[in-house]
Amino acid sequence: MTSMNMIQALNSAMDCLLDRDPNVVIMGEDVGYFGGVFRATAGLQQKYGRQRVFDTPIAEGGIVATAIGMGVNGLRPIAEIQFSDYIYPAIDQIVSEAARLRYRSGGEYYAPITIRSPCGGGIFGGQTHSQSPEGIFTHVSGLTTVMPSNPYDAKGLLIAAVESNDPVLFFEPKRIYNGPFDGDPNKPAEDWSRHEGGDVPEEYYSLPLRQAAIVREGADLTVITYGTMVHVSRAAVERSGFDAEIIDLRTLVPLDIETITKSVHKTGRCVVVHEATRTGGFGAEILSQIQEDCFWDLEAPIERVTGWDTPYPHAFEWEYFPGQERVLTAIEKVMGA
Amino acid sequence: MTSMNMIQALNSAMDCLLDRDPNVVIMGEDVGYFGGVFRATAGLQQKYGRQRVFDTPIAEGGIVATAIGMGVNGLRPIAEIQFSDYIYPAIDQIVSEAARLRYRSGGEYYAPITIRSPCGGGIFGGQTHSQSPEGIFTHVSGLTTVMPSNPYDAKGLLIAAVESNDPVLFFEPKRIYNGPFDGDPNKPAEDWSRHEGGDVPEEYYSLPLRQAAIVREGADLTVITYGTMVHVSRAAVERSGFDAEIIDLRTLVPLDIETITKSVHKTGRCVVVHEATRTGGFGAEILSQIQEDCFWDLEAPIERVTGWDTPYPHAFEWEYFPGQERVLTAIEKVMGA
Amino acid sequence: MPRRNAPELFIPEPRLRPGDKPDFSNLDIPPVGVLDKPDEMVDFTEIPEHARSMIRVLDDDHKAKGAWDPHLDPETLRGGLRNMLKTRVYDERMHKMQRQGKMSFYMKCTGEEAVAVAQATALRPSDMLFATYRQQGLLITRGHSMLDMMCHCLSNSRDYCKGRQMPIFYTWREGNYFSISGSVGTQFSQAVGWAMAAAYKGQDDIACTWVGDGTTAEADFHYALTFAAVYRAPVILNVVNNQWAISSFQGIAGGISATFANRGRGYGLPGLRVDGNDFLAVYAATQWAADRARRGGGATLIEHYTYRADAHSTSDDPSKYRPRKEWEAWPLGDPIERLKNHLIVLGEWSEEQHEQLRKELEEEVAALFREAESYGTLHTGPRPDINLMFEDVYEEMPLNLRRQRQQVGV
Amino acid sequence: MPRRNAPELFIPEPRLRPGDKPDFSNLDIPPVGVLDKPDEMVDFTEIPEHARSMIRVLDDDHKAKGAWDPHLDPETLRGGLRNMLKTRVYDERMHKMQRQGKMSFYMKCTGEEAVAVAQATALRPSDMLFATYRQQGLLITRGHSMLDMMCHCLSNSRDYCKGRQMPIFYTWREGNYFSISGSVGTQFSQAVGWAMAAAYKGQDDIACTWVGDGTTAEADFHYALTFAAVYRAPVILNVVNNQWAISSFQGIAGGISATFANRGRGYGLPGLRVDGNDFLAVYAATQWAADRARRGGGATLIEHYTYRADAHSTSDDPSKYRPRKEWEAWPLGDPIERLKNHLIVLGEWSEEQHEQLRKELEEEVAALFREAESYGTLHTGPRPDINLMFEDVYEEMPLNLRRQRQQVGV
Ligand SMILES: Cc1ncc(C[n+]2csc(CCOP(=O)(O)OP(=O)(O)O)c2C)c(N)n1
Ligand SMILES: Cc1ncc(C[n+]2csc(CCOP(=O)(O)OP(=O)(O)O)c2C)c(N)n1
Ligand SMILES: [Mg+2]
Ligand SMILES: [Mg+2]
Repeated sequence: MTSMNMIQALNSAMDCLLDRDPNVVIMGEDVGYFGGVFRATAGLQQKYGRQRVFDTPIAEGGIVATAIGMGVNGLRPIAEIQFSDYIYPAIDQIVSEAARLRYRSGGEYYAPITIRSPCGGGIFGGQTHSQSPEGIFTHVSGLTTVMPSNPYDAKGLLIAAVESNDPVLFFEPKRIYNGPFDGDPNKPAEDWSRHEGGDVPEEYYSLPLRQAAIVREGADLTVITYGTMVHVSRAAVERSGFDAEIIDLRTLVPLDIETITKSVHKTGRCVVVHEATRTGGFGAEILSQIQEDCFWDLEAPIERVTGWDTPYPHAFEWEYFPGQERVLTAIEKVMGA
Repeated sequence: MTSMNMIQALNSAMDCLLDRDPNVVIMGEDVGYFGGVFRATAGLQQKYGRQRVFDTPIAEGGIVATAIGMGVNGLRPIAEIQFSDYIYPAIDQIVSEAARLRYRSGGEYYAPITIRSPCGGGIFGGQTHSQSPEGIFTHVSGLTTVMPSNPYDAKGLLIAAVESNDPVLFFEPKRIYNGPFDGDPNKPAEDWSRHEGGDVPEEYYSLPLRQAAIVREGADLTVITYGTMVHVSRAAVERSGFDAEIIDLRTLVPLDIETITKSVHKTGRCVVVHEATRTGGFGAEILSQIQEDCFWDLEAPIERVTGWDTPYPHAFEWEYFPGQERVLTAIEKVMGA
Repeated sequence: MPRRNAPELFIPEPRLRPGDKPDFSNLDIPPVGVLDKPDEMVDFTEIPEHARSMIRVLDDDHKAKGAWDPHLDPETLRGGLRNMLKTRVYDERMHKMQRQGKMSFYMKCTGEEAVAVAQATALRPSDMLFATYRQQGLLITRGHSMLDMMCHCLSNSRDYCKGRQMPIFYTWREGNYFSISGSVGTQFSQAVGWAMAAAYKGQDDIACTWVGDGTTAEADFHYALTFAAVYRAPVILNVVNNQWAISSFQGIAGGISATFANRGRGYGLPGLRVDGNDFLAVYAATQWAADRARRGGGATLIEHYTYRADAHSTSDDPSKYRPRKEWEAWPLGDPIERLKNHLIVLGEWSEEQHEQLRKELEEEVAALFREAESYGTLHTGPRPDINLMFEDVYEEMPLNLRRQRQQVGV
Repeated sequence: MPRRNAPELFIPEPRLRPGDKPDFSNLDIPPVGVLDKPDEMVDFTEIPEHARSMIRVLDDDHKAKGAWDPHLDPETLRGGLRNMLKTRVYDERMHKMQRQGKMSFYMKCTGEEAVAVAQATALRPSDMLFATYRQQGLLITRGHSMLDMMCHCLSNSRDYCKGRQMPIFYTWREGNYFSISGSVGTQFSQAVGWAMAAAYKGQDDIACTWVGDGTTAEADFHYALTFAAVYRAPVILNVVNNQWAISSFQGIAGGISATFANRGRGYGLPGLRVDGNDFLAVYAATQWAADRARRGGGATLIEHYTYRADAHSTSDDPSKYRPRKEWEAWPLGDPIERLKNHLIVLGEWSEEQHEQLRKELEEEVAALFREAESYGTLHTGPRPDINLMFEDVYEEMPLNLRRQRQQVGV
């Protein structure tokens, strides 16, 4: 067991994958010699050669398209989209092609590709380096959408994603690359070494997709979240004094609704938290499924805590970000009811 | 008052717009000389000239991009995307550009463009001529998303959309171009002449965006829907024998939540119906907002009736389509509770 | 070429519209044999004329001429003729059956048969094909089961697309033929990825892909050319310039500013412009590009100059936007007639044999269609199992789909 | 050009990496004056060399030579020099202030000042500019308030982007300068739409737009060239080839397969390849393309051959991927030095005047920065009104945003 930050864990996952399977290749803008703008692929080209870890033209659509073609020819490409804000040019290839290929070809062809992309705010990246676009992809059947909240999960889930024969969108909350973040930008930065999720084996392992994790057991209410907001929610729960069960979805779609309903059945109260824009975000789907499956268990309206319905504003980053206060308010509202 | 089908009403709307405002231009694949694959622009190039109604290259992203540029130079382009299944190549220009331009430029620039696109199934178009992708756009702040359910609304709303200074996505349920459709493909096709929504003035008028319509008043439950499903819901309501209030959203985002909550406050029971894929569809947002605003009014779980979480399958069109039976089952479930 | 002098938005317009008399006298068709055949590894800068002029082999007197004559043996030529004719007969039957309501939709490739058939003949069976809906000749030439093709189009109980796809969106993994997409252009860039993987793996196979003239405007065309140039991918990139994209003539895709073959040159790829109705020219250009790719020379862009003889699809009515019978005036003729006449001139074929072949094929195809129908049509007879609606969305069906399947009661 | 003979995936790689000695001896820089200056309305087919070779005016002896010499008067030259120097001084100050934490991010254009400054000088003020983040020289040349530029970068209470944008994403409607996007390339195709509208309206103004070498791979580049060619839009399409896209050298964008100027020719647009560090050459090429566009000749693609002298942005460290001090070896030199020396040779400028000017500009810029700071910086002092977070999402604020604004308590 070593202590790794999330970048190191992702790098280690890719290292294991490249080592085990000659069909794994890594491609993306600046991922080759340089090792990626967030250094996730640092050293991998040097170790495995130019043919296995290479730079691509700045054409997100072309990256995904060629990755699909490679996948059809037996490779397992890991494509990096430099920021998830730049995934839009690739949506046609993701939605019309990767997601639908197995279905439309009667199972003859499929796209075993993994798209890694840093998402979320908290680094003063403004509206084009801060987005959380997962809610666009969770509406598309055929896609698996993953977002880890710590290095250990990141490594295990990335390995599972690459080994999956379905296309996987793997969103990485960049704010927690270097350490957990509880939503308070004024506190000194923590690193992963003191967090259990920072203990990451050097060797190969994988974690199942489609399985949520209960990161804190509790009886009073259920907080459902993923990514950076797992840590923010934890901190808010501590402050609240309530005994909340916190569920880290890890895989958003296909959703592990059973873990959720089991918890809500027990608690009867629920807060859903994500950083993405509110309207039409994945929180609405979570809320809806709970409402449908657990209506009679509910003792209060489910609350959503989310980013506002605006682009991510540079100077108002911390007013936009759904921090502890907002989660806390929601918890109190749900408990007060 | 003339009787018009929806294509004629849309054509009439564009005719009025071209006539009143020299800044209105129409562009898209096959919209010029030919008048569009659904004939929505038939005769308009002949009447207003090639410069005002013209064919474009097959490049949805280029169509929207150049429309934005034209909008910045004072025009009001109406861009047709031939099928909404082909809107994905344009998503970057819609989401990163049109939707964000006013915000990012501090209000200096904006994109007064309207994107018309036929959507929905029911014509054996298979997975690439049947999609209802509105749920992707309703997650994007800055966009207005409209879907009319009859010719009268279509004309009035299209005129309002084009006159809006915000970018508008105008989805047209192609199954009801020629007549209302109650979800039963085996009944002889109706035309619009016997439907009140088929009475369309020849002259200019507009209907307000952001306003839902109550298409049937009722006290037992609220059915919230839009597009083709308004007619299917109506038929199901008739069959159910319950006194349902049916709300036709017309504009999805910004949502007229007040009309909805007022109704649910009264009825306490609610069914949300759309044709799009279930997971992460706009129904989840509607359900969530009702749950948030009307929790204490609810006497039963809100039911969603939607397309399945699969691509739109060609031969199983009518098993996929959320027809009367499925709406009826949901109504009965909600009322039986 | 001085253009307009007053600022006014230029909108390209075809010379002729319905009511006008078909007339192609303005077309500049270079004579046969003007272009040399360079070594496959030539630098693209050295062959600008090959993208501007036209590679042609079959002359007006039906003889093969010039450096690009591939010198095919009569057996191969007759095979090509047979496959083109079979493709046309198949199209005719399917079109007719669509009109009778047996299927929802159909698309013919009439007049363009040489492109797919000659290319499939020139390539190896292990080369991977990423086609559009207008290269059914590839499947027929590679020997795909026509019964399977029909059953797919009928969306019946034997449809290998399991009822999920509209007609004509074939797939055939065993035949190294990629699943056709309903979104135009997407396969073009995917093919480049496939080819990159082939190079990565040290495979000797290449990829071959097609788009229409209209579809060159899509992003995937640009991605394909960019990635192919950067990584020197072993792929043949074909533009089938049949002059029309539904109702838009090729000028709306930029075809009057420069040839489509020329697009490749912009990226540093050789462009070959070929008489697309000349079986021998298409064969030769394909062979050249395939050899180049296999020798490590990277991609070639081939423009096939042809004409869409019939409607875009069964949903289209071309009399609304172009002169009737324009095809009859098309100066490059009918690819089937041209190869037939060549074989006759060679003494290797006759009108009688041709008629006989046509009859045979018609009977064969009609019989197959009857058999196909026995497995159901879109609206009658056996259907695909409804469970299939929920399968293959993922490799393993998730809970939401299992629940939804239950609701359908299966 | 025979390439590889064994199938192996080719991955382009720059010749030199960190640790290597800078060396551009392999670069083929054509001498000054080799290219003629054709009439603006020439057909693109007649000027292939202009896309392959290089338009250059300033020679090693600092004299202007050849057909492309725009014969500018000394006043204009001194104005250009001043604007280039001001741009550099501005960049230096802002970069330093970013390092001190006054703003979150900054991007310099060091070494590329001639592109924006010469082009803004050659264009009319009413021509519309769709720039990238690396053409701040346009704003400076057009006389945009530098205080405004600074306040924007500081995201302070006077930021006209209202705190919503990262630094350097300027907008200036009054100056006919379009809001810069954080997504690369999107403006390129929008500019073509603007130009189409200009033609539609009979405006005499043209659009001018820029992308970097790396960004040519994006779809918008292709859309722009396609639409510009089809509709003959009055637009100048510039590719600033500064050799690098963050850490990727131009070969990853296809720059070693063919020049970027050549891309235009594929679509039927003239391509001009210009020494981007030569103020006079950039001016002349721009003037030529602008005249062509205004006369109805449509779009021109100009490739500016230059070198990104500094890091990509304040988040980047180029010593990780290219030799240190490579810029010092760049054979086309520093655009400011070159124009300065030209003016000195003309007897219109001196080293002393230059030093004096630099000092003045430094003081002016430093003073402005102090003033800008008084309106706040990202982390200290006055901030934009928080209500602005919810405004301008729509023209009229919808209910959901009004409710959310209330939750923020404003
Ligand atoms: C992304 C996308 N946009 C639009 C369409 C609708 N469409 C289908 S075929 C076609 C015309 C294609 O023309 P061309 O590329 O010339 O091919 P051809 O039909 O002539 O073979 C269009 C616009 C589509 N299928 N996909
Ligand atoms: C759509 C999109 N993809 C990726 C990025 C990240 N990115 C920002 S600048 C840049 C490099 C651009 O290089 P180039 O076009 O050569 O311009 P230069 O920076 O050299 O001026 C990249 C990849 C982005 N901003 N937008
Ligand atoms: Mg065509
Ligand atoms: Mg660059």
